[in-house]
Amino acid sequence: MLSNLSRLASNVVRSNLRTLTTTQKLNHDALFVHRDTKDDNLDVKFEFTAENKKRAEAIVSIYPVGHERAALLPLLDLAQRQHGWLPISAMHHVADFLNLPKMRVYEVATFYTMYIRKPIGKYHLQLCTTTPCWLRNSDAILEVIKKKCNIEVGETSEDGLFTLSEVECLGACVNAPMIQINDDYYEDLEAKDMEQILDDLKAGKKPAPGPRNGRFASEPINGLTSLTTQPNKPGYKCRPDL
Amino acid sequence: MSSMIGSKLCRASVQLMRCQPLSKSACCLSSIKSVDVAGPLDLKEITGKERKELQEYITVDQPMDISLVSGVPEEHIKTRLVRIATTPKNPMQSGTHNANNWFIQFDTRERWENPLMGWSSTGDPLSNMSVTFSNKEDAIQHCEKNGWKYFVEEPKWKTPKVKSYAFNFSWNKRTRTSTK
Amino acid sequence: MAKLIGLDKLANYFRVIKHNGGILGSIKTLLRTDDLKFGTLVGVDKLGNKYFENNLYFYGRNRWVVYHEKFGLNYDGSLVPSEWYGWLHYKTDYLPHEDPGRPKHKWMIQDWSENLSGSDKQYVPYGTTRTKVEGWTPPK
Amino acid sequence: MASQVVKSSIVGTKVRPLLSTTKGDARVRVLGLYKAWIRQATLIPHDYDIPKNEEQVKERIRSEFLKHKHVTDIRVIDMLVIKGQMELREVAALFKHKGQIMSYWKESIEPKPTDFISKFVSGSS
Amino acid sequence: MLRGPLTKALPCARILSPVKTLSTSAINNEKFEVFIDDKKVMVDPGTTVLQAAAMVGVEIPRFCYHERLSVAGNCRMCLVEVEKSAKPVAACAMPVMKGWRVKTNSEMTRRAREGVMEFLLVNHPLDCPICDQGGECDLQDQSMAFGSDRSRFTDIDHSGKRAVEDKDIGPLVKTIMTRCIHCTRCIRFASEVAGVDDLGTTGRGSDMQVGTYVEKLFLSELSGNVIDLCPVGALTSKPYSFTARPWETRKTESVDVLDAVGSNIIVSTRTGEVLRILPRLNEDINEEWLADKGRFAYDGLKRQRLLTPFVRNCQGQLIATEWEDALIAVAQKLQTSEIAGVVGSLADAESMVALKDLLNRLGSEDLYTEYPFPLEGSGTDLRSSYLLNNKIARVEDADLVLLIGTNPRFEAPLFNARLRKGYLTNELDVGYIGPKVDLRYDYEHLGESTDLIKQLASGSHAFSKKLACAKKPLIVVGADLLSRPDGAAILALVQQLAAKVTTDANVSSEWKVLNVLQKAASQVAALDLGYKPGTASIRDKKPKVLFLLGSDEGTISRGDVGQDCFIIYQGHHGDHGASIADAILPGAAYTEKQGTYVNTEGRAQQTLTAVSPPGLAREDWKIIRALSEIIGEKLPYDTLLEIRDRLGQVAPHLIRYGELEEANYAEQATELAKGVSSNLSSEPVDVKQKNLEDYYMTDPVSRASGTMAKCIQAVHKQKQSKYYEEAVN
Repeated sequence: MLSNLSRLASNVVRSNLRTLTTTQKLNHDALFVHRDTKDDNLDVKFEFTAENKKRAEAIVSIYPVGHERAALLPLLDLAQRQHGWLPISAMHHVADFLNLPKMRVYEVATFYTMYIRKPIGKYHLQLCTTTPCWLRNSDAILEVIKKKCNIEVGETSEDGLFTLSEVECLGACVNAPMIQINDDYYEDLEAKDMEQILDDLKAGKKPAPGPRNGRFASEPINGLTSLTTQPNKPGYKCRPDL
Repeated sequence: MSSMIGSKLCRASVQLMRCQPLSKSACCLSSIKSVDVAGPLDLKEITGKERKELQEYITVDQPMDISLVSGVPEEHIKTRLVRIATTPKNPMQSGTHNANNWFIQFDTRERWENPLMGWSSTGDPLSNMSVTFSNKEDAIQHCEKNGWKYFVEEPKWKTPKVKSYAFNFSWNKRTRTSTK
Repeated sequence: MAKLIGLDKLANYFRVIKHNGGILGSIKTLLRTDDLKFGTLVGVDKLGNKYFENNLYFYGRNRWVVYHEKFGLNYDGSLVPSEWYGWLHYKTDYLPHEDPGRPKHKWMIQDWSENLSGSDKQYVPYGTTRTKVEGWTPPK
Repeated sequence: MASQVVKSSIVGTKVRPLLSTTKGDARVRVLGLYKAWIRQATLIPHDYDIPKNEEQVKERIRSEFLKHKHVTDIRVIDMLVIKGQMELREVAALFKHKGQIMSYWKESIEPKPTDFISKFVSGSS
Repeated sequence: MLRGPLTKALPCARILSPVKTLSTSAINNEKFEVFIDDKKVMVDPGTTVLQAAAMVGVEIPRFCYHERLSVAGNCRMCLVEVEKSAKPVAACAMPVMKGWRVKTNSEMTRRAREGVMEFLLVNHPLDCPICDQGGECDLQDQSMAFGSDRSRFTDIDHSGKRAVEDKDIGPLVKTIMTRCIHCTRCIRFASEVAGVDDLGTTGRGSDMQVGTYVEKLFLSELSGNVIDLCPVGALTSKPYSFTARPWETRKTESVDVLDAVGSNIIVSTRTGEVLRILPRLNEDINEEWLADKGRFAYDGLKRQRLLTPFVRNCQGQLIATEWEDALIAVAQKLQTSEIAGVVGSLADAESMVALKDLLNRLGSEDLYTEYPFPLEGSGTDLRSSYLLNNKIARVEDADLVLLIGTNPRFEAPLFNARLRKGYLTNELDVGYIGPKVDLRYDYEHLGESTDLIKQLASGSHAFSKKLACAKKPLIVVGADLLSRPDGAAILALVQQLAAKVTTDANVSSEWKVLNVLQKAASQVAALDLGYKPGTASIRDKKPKVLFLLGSDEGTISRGDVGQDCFIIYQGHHGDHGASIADAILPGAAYTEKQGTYVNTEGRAQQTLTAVSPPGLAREDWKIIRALSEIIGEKLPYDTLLEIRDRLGQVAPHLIRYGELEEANYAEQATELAKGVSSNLSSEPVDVKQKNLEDYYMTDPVSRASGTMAKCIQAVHKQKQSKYYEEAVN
């Protein structure tokens, strides 16, 4: 009752006050200048492991001589996979590896959102909330994750396992709702599926990717609805002399 | 000089010619009215033939020099050096609308500063004169007519080289190693 | 009658001479002030200047100051202290001691200060320009 | 560098006359103006109350005319005659002040330095 | 693995195969016609729409396009309609095709421009009143000309205008990044012309910003040019910030004398004060660029100036005097023939010829320049041995350059920019003899030994082959190298080498292989006028009077001439020369006089008077002229024109301003050089300016400049930074 009253009062006040026209502060999820932090500074040493080095060299060798800089994207990805995310020292390492000016590497690394330039959990939960998934109740999945991992969107769980991002369409609308966890798609989710997946991941198991409702891919769940008959033989409805 | 200005001046000066020295009268203002009209060139006296002559051309066989009648002090005719040049493009802007006009500019004379307010002063009446010309020859002619010494600075322009967006992506040239 | 034949002018003449301390004194006053007047001494200020009034003279000349002798010929208008200024310039008809409008509080009263014009301490308007070119001073 | 005296290259052009079509014509005009000035000279010291006598005024008028004796261009002569006539009219009508008349003698104007050293020391170029 | 042929990556193959890349233009070089606004224009194949329009005087608006940078095509302001094309085309990037009809003022074009303008202004702050670019802002002008007359921008509640934090990129360039419209001109300049890949765009979409990403200063000897390039007020000049509006200033066209390139400049002045210096377009010298020293050292013109004459009194103290006293005091001492004159790096030709005439009349022939040059062989008699014979502009046509003992990046930054331009666009290769320095482009480092020149001259070095097969080879020798004691031997060797290369490579006679890069603006004019290079002989002669005309490099000291020598210093700054002088005559700096300077390629140019000399300072040649009159040896010139006539008598090319006087006696010089007997020393080839901090202070003006001091501090600060990196080389 009292709270209602106060809400009413504040509404009255608000509607009678001319709002100050201030420009709203825009907060982006990413910062496009580098700031030295505890985790991300030049003292963080990064170098390709021997194995990755071999990979990197193989990647570079794909590209024509004199055009090695084309390997920048795969190498940054390789570095990100090795380190989990992309610290500035990894960018520098890639720049030195390809003999590129460092600025050219920064440009690429900041341009693509899949290069993650701040620490991230082991599993990156990228939940699609674009229209088809949202219509298929992706909000429920979101709630599950929030509750289970005790995180909000953009946050990392305390155990460092999960980072939750809301993403736009990942192109699996036929299997909505879906989530991408690191490289794998988990599709046709229901709340309990999500719980299951999270439990498995916490336990260190790797749940099988793919649709969760028994489908193999994007076929209709109750059997084919079209193309149910055998295709016609060649010559169907053709002139007999052909 | 165009014929219009010429004839106007003619008319004006004819009237002036009528003004004769005053007689003993001390009251000058009233005497203006009673000026003796007999002058060397009275309008009425111009016969049709003279009138016609004034409409025609005469040939001036010496260099044209208007420095005596232009009103510029002698000091600023004999001692000044004029630079004839083209306006440079403003390096801060890419537009060239104001560039490439020929102009005359006088040598810089001393300027000084007002010690109280800091306003700058100059004793040079020609320092703020800016005259532009469509070509060099006009500017030179203007200076010669006014009796100013001058020198000409030719502009240093060249046609731009062929450039192409494709250079950014050329296969084996160094233009590729650019930001693009 | 006396007025009619101008005797009062003569009487005033003698009054003036008397007022200025005889013939010698009159010459001296004439030398200092280019003027000879007589009137009532209405007051003396803290610098020793004497203030006179004589309404016989027309308005504008009926109040005057005779500067103290110590100033000699070197007197100027700034020697009139602020309390006498008003009476002398007809801002008020009250003499300083009877003027109710005189400032009462100490902070309102500014002490007399000398006019420094013409001396080396005179006010000179300062330039607001900055020096644009800094000169080199030879090392010692 | 154009260090020599500038000679105009615009020579022998056909132009419109101002007042005179021949040199003789122009000469008549100049003499007419001169006469008019000399006649006016008797009045100038009196009209303007200047500390100059008639002879000095005449001398000044004479030197003003002689200053331009080298001019041969008919149109320039005509223009100078026109200007002289205007001046005369202004003088005669008392449109001028005493100071303007006296400025013909330039007595109060400090002459500018002419030799190199004094120009150098005074800082004028 | 190797998809492309290996030969493409090899540098040698690159040189040999330019035909392939130019094939499109090589096949049909015929001009064809296009129509711009129905005006016919004949163009070369490959000409862009924008260039074709410029030929008929139609100016297409642009932000990102710049003549001297690569085509980016990202601002879209230059969209124009082409007949029969459904969409407008970007004029800056699109080559015209035969018969095209371009409409630069059609409805579609105007709407396209208006749309682009509106989008640009959505995120551009309305701070023109406090913006330093105001009045010379491309965005301001073009929004007036092509923009809409009203704004539809109302979104102040939701996303608002973009705001970007400012960057600290050094003491010269001030950044207000919110104003940035992402034309990327600065990025392209840094990467292409300056060769510093420090600027770039980070982020994308409406979050994109231009910057360095990490905390780093944009330090380059050409950094000031990004201020000019920036079409908005995002990059402005820090020293000039909030001082003046462009319409208030008086602009004087002049020439920069702080290096020997002779860049053309515009001096902006107001109330007798130089407010800023901008480059002036000269295709033959500096294009549109200006090095930072020439651009920002102007505050040095206002500090440490000599404002009055000084004469040393009997207590040994310098006392400020009037001109009369100073001239008389100096004239009394000058009644002797044992006088020597030394001219410094900023002296103009007028004062040099006046000094020469004066000393000659007094019976002395001892006139020297500060920088030595070998006198053996042809010495300074033949101009070809001390000039950059091949012209600065033609450097970009070269295909192989051998730099010996010079660091053009700091000795002549704009010459180096030309080299880099050739390196980028003309596949120029560079060989280098000297200490390893960062030239901002790749070069083949041959070593530091002087022996290398010998090896090259004899053809025994591997690089000789390259030199021999080059079509347009150049050899550039630093003047510093030739000032060594064995300079004559080096010059002789280099002349031999150049002669050999000329014959081996079968170079046309117009192409001059041998080039000398001077450092001082006055040097060429001094040598042309017959001054002797170097001050060494003064030490032997011990003259009674020493006349220093602006010599401040400290090549001569009080100890060299003895205590009883009377030293006269004439110049504009209280620097080394003034500190040892017995009498000081204040002269004018290069912005304060109309003087003649000859640049390293032998091109005479003149500075114009922008401001009056401060205090009692006078133009230099006038001081000497006045002195001559007091002495009684009156020099026969009173005006500038008269002294220029005298200059013309001594060396006629000195008054042919803007023209290049070629030197054609290289062969004879080579012949004479064969008689040089001195030997090479084993001392390695060295350059004086190795790092960026050595660049900023090299002459009395820049040494007095606070801005230049800040630059040096910034370089030191940058070196402390973790993100500092040494050259890419």
